[in-house]
Amino acid sequence: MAVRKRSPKQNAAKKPARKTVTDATDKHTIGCIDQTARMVYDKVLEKAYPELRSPIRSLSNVGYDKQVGYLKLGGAVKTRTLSVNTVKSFAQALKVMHLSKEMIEQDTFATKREAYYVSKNWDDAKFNEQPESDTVMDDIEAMFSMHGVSREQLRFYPEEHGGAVAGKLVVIDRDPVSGKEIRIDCTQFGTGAYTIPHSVEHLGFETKAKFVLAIETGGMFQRLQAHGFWDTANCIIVSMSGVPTRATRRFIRRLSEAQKIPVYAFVDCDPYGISNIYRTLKVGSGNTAHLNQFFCVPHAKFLGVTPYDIDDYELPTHKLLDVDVKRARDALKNDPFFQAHKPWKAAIEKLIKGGVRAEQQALAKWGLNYVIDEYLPEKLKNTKAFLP
Amino acid sequence: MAVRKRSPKQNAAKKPARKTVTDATDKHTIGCIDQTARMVYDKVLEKAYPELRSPIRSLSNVGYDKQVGYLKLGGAVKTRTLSVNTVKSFAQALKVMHLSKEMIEQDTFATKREAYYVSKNWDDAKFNEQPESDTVMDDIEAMFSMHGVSREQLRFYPEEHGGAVAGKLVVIDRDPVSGKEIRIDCTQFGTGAYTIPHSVEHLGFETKAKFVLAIETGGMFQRLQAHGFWDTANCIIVSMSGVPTRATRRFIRRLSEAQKIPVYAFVDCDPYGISNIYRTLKVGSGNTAHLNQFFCVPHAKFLGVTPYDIDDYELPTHKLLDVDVKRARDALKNDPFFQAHKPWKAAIEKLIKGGVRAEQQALAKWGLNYVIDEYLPEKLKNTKAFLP
Amino acid sequence: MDSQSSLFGEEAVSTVPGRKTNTRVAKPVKAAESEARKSAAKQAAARGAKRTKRTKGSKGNKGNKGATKAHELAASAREISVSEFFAKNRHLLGFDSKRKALLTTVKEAVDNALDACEEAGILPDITVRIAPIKNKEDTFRVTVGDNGPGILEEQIELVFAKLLYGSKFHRLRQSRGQQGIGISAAGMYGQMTTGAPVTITSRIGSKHPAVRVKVRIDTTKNAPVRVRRDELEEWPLDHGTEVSIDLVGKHHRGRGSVEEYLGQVAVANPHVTIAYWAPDEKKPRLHDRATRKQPVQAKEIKPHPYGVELGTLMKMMKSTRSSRLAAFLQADFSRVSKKVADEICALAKIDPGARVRSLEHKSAEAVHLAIPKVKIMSPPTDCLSPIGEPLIQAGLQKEIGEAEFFVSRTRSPAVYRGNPFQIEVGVALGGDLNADSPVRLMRFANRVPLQHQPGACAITKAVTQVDWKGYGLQQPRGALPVGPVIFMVHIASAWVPFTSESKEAVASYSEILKELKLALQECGRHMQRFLNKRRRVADELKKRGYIDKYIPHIGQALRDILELDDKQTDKILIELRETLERSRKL
Amino acid sequence: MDSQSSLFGEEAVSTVPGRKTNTRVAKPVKAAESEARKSAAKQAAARGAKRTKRTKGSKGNKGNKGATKAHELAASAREISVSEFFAKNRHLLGFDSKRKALLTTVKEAVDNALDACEEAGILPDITVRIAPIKNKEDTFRVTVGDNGPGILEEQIELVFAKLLYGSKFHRLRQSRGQQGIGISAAGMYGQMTTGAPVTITSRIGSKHPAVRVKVRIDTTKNAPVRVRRDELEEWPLDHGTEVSIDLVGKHHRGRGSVEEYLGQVAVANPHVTIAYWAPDEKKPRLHDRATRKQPVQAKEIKPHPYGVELGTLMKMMKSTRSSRLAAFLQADFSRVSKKVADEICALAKIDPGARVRSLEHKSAEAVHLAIPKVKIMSPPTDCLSPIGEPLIQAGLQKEIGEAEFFVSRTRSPAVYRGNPFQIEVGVALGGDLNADSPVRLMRFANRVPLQHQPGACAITKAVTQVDWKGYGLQQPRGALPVGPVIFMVHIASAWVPFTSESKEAVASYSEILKELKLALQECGRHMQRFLNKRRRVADELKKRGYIDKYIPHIGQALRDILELDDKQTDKILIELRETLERSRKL
Repeated sequence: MAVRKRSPKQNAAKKPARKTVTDATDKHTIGCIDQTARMVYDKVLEKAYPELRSPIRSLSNVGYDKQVGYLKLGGAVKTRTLSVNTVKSFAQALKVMHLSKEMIEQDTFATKREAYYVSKNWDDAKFNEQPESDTVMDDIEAMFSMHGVSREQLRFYPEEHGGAVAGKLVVIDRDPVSGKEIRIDCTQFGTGAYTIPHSVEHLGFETKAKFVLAIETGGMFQRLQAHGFWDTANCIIVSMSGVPTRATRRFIRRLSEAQKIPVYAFVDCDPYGISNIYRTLKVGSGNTAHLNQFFCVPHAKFLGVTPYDIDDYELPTHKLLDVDVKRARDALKNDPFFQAHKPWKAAIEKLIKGGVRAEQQALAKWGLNYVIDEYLPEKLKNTKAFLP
Repeated sequence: MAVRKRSPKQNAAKKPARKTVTDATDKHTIGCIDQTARMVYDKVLEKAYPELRSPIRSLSNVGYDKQVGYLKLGGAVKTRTLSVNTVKSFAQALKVMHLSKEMIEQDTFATKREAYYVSKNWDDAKFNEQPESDTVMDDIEAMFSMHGVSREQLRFYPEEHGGAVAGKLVVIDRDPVSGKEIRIDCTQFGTGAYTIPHSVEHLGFETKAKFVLAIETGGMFQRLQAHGFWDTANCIIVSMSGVPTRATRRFIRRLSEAQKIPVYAFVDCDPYGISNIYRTLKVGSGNTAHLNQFFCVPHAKFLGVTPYDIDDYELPTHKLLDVDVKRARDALKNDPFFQAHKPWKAAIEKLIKGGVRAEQQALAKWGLNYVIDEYLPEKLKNTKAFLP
Repeated sequence: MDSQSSLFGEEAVSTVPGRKTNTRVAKPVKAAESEARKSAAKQAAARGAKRTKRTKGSKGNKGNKGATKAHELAASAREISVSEFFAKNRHLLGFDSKRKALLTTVKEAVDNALDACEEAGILPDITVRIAPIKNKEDTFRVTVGDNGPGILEEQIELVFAKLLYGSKFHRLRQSRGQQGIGISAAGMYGQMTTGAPVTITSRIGSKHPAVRVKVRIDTTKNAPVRVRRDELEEWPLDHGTEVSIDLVGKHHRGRGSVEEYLGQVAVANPHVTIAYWAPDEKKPRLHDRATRKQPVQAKEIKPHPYGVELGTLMKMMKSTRSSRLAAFLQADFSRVSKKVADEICALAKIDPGARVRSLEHKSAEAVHLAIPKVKIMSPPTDCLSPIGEPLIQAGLQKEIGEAEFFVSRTRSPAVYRGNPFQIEVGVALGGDLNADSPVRLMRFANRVPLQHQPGACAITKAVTQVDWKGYGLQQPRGALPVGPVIFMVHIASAWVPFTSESKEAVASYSEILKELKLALQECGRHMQRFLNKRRRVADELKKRGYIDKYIPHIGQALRDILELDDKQTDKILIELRETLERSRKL
Repeated sequence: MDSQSSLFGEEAVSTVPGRKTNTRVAKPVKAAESEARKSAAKQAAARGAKRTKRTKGSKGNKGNKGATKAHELAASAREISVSEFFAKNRHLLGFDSKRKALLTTVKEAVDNALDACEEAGILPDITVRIAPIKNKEDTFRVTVGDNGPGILEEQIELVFAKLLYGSKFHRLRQSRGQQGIGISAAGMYGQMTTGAPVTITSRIGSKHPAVRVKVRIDTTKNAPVRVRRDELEEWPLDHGTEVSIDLVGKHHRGRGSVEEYLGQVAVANPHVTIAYWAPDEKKPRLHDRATRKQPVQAKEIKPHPYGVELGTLMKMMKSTRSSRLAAFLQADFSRVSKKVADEICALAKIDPGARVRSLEHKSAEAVHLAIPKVKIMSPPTDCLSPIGEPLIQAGLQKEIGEAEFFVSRTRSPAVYRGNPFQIEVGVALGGDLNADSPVRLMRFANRVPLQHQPGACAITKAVTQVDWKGYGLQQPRGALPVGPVIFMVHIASAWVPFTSESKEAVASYSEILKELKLALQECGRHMQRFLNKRRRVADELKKRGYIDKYIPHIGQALRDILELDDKQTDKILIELRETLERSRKL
């Protein structure tokens, strides 16, 4: 076993040198941080009580904005005034902002978990449990989202990387160390695939594909890829593996916006596939509404599996569980997105009435490649019929 | 909505043409299937009771084989004789074997879920729930594993794809449609990564890397990649995202064997990281012992985080929960792998005695890049000290 | 005196033998005793006297060297009558709430009526009538009539207005009533709450007039006071008794109600007919008898030697009419033959011919220690009157209707503390019962339904402790099993040990628990066999279908894998069917 | 007789008034009654007589028109002595298992000793000694001594060997013993299980000799039999009593043990000193008195009119020495002034001067209905002897040691069924108690600890039903609250309504439940105030710490972000502190 005698603290002392920030986005982010700190500083000198303001993140302050096409925070703002009761979280918020600034300057990043561990060196200001640091960081994200600054721009990266990608796409990245441009051809992965990085802000795209197909399950992605579906259909396929991660959503959003190509979702026909996976992909989630401006794909459309497909394709089904029905009713009753779209209301009502659900893979009943040979081509002939 | 009037059955009828099987492995697999079916056929004509034999898959028939270095099935075999009670599962087993043969001939594959759905067209022989089809398929896998045939060779692919890969490695694949060779350079992904395909049997490798580093968390993988660790350390990094999938394990196994390079595991210091993630990577799992010959990396070694690191690096810790302690004690008491290695016994006992666990990311306490600048280089100076 | 005269030295407290004491054996023991008794009796007799500060004469107080504190305190001590005691402690007898008071009153009257009929060998016809008394809140008149033998006029008031008077206490024989308290307590409760006396009408034969008596109980003396006496010219029955009590009570339906109680009485007593007029109902609810066969008359027996306690044995040795030890053992205990008696004596190392009344304490101890070592037959069955296996089934059938399966078991009698008892269990499965609810458990003691305190009862305990999973029922940990099943459990005993005087739950003596479990397990095994058989039949049917269903798929799979032609495939199908049909018959 | 002579016609069963009956009022009611009594007494006297088939003479059987079944059956009816009854039903008195028998014996003896000392105004010194008897399995000698007033020799055997004899039953005054059963029952149990008599030594004053008596109880007659009498030349105390009982029992420690019982006695009786020699222990365990102040002597009182039942009222009206109604009400009830009596009479519409003994049933009913409508003062406190708030705290302190908080509350007396009672509650918080376990609940009735059947007890019920979440404790649904708390609850009453004769749980009368809850809630409110205050103080301290702790971090963060110099940073720190201190004071 390696036995160390030196204390790690001796090493930790040597801080990487501060780099000069040249990127415009980064400059904007640093500007926002400085401005906030300056405001606090000035107020204190004025013997006034400084305040931090951020949008209220509770569901009551979230609505579906038809104009922009995603779930958006309303105007409600919470103001935290410095007082004896808030002094701890105030100090922590400023420390986190400083951490952000430092990471930009050193061109590095941290997961929320890492940031939590970084705080362990902050003496009394350290976070005791991660939920504490998450709350403070969410507040800061919300605060800066008012200035169009995303969480990734603050250098807080998600733990999970994005989904797998294959098809007619070249991703333009840079070597993280040398900064040299790198071109990644997503037709050249054989049976493998390209993994979307944790942060996609800096990526560029080249493509002539006609659409992006976002797929719920890894198994279905694999089938389409192994049989060269993206080649025959001239498209890009993305595996979401359940509810898409933020990196996946952002990747699809940037790709489709940059290249102006439509996005079709292909998920299970059940309340989870519809109201969690597809809804989150398209309009974001209510819990992180302050981030939805970055992480949603408002022009995505729903290819299938639809409640009508269950009858049309005589699919094998499973009974809806109580939790499924509850989820579906909840979508009808409380979800502003579904409420804004009549075809969805009808479809979900049919689903509840039918009492059964069907998976993508259920199409295998008609042959393993039925989905490639029949189902998808037939669907793609009439994209106007897709659910909104 | 697309309203179909044709029944999908009309389409399903047109079966893809049978291709000529040329691949030697595939020929071997088909040979095994035919032989089994022939044996059944002959017995029936002899008016005898045909039997299907497969190794018993229960934990009582699993042991750690020091020679081969993984958890291996013992000699106990279960014989299923055709009788009124077994006629259903007998029929289903033969149907599944036929499905396998068909998939090889048509060069396609199925996830277990898909295979379950395929059975929906088998009338009375269909599976009612997936656990039924899983059991039959596991038996068949175990049966054929005696002939060195893996699950993937039977064309049953896992649902999940493999982890992300980056670093000094070129993967040689073929275009799934044209069969043309494709070379994938894993240094050329920028901030992204290569996704290991569901089946890796056909891949080739070219590398001059000194080792493979298998990493528990996506966040840590991302950090090492973003800071070009694989470049400075001359290695290949693989993200396992928890317990590695079968594809990931098989990929690392084939890569390290083909290129004769060592594999180091870098996981959290807790009973889950040690006895689930690392143990599964190295010697496979007890539940799927019939597959371990394919899916384990017997020469992997444990870089860290070790129970000694907690003291040496003064890491922030969390208390071991009851479930953690139970898992650790269980490893000491029941796991033949840990029982066979004294250093592991000592390390796990220290962990239990210390009563705390530490995560990879806890190193961030000393600075976000402390892990790259200090921890890993120091560890790699003395690989002989790694836990077995 | 203060606390300095402490007792706490080792020296100061003991009764260690050998200490210096001026010992003088009291000569006139009997005399002193009878004197004391007389004075106590005198006190008791002085009814209505002022209770406070009554100073007793100093007779018997040797020396009288000046009055002490003790003299002063002694003045207020006096005897307490048992009816005063129970009047204050009426919750002990089941009169703790208005609801229970109504039920208990009906119960005691019906129990008495049934006992009387059975002792006289009469098939019982019972009427029960509960009528609200006008303009008085929560006040009812309960009237219970029977066609029993009637009661002699001079005994009527003792039976109905004196506690601890009856024919059942001193004998070992199964009956519903035991202590001679119940019906008088009901009358006393009625009197206390409404002030009204109890009315009894009884006729002992066609040649005798029916006599109607109204009585009160004088609780200070535990003695009846007759208020009125009538002779009735007309009475519809040749013999029988009817008692009528006014009381404060509350009527309800459902669990723990009079209705439920009478229904269960009918189940456990299939030879009884009951007509019940509920309050404000014009028509009676009828429970017709299911059999005209009378229960076997329970015989009175002598105590069994097992479980007799030393003190009780000594008392018996003093009061026996036998003069020799062996003879005493044979005469005063049941199941003691000459051989058994001699064995006991031999083990105790006492001459079987020793004069029993002059045996020392030590000898009694020796006999007491010897008894459990000798094998003695179980007590005779004839002191008990079990319902019997066929009638248990009949009773259950009445309750459950068309069940799929019945079993009943009457165990051989066993003994606890010298008291014989016998356990009977009936189980019915199926019918309309809910498969997801706990089983329904009906408890009976000497054919009387037990409606309260199931949790405190040995019967519930036994059902809970048996592992029903082994017999095919689900069972949550430490709870009743679950399933479409009724259990009927009956304990018959010459002396049922209730946990309280209100007779609601059977005490958990280990011997009783053991017998209960054995009976339940026997029934469980039968039920399990039935369930297994039912499952086997279902399995067999299923297997036949299996062959037809799955053989074609085996053929098809082999054809597809081995690319067989149609002829080969057909051949395989024929052979397969033959092979499997063969295996099925094995 | 068969069942065809059915009762089931509407005609056939009723006691409807106006039916034709040959009514003849029995003239010599008294005579008939006394005759019946005599014959019963005669039976009882014939001890040792053969019990079966004893045919009674037909005296009093009018007419004697041939013997009927009723005649035959009547022969076996006889009186039952109360000691026979309880000998058979000893589980009712707390002798259902060997463990409980040992505890109950100690308990009854200690209760008696304490009562005697208190009545005589003596500070009690009690000794308890449990010694195994050699060579006999599970057999012990229990010896309990006191320094009380002693017992007159002629009363010794009545007190210790006759059930239902005592001074406490007939008066309304708080005492530990109530019914005159306990200690005699313990002696009877000992005699039944070991055959040995009870030994009592007592001395009533220094001028009197100490007398040692050995007595048995004749259960057939419920009468004492003296076996031996000695006068002791030397006895260490001037006055006192010591009783010694041999019995079959089982000794254990922990919950429900003698040890625990005596410990709790010491808590509820801080004026008592107890020395306890456990089996095989050389040295006694000592509980020293915490106070030399004696409890207030409880006075005897008359019943309170609230809750008196009609029947009881009628009985009182018959036996009163007053002649006029209003005078009767004033003389025989407590808290009835002339004004109250007149009000009752007015409401009942009866002349206050009516001759009370000749009032009809209807008039008694009217009075009974009127009583609850008149406002009457609560009964006098002086029949009760509560422990008192300071001594409750002292007792708790003994148990819990250094607690953070004590509160105790003695409620004013209240009444249930005419019986005054008083609730006391003590609560202690903190100390060594476990914060995650249910609270510890000590229950007392008339200063006697209740160790068994907590689930059946009104005290437990009340603690469970109070919503403790409102007072700052956690509480699982329908269970005791959780926290580092001891509850001590005491009910003092002239007549504590126990759920069984073994005195283990208090019955849930609604009046008692209500008082219990009110007392608990009062203590709860005090506890809540304490907890709130403690929380406020802690908050304040925390806030002061906050400023010192976190201000430097704000300064540091601002310095790092804005790249301030040291002077700017210091300035910011000073301003920040000032601003925050200001906000804190607001």
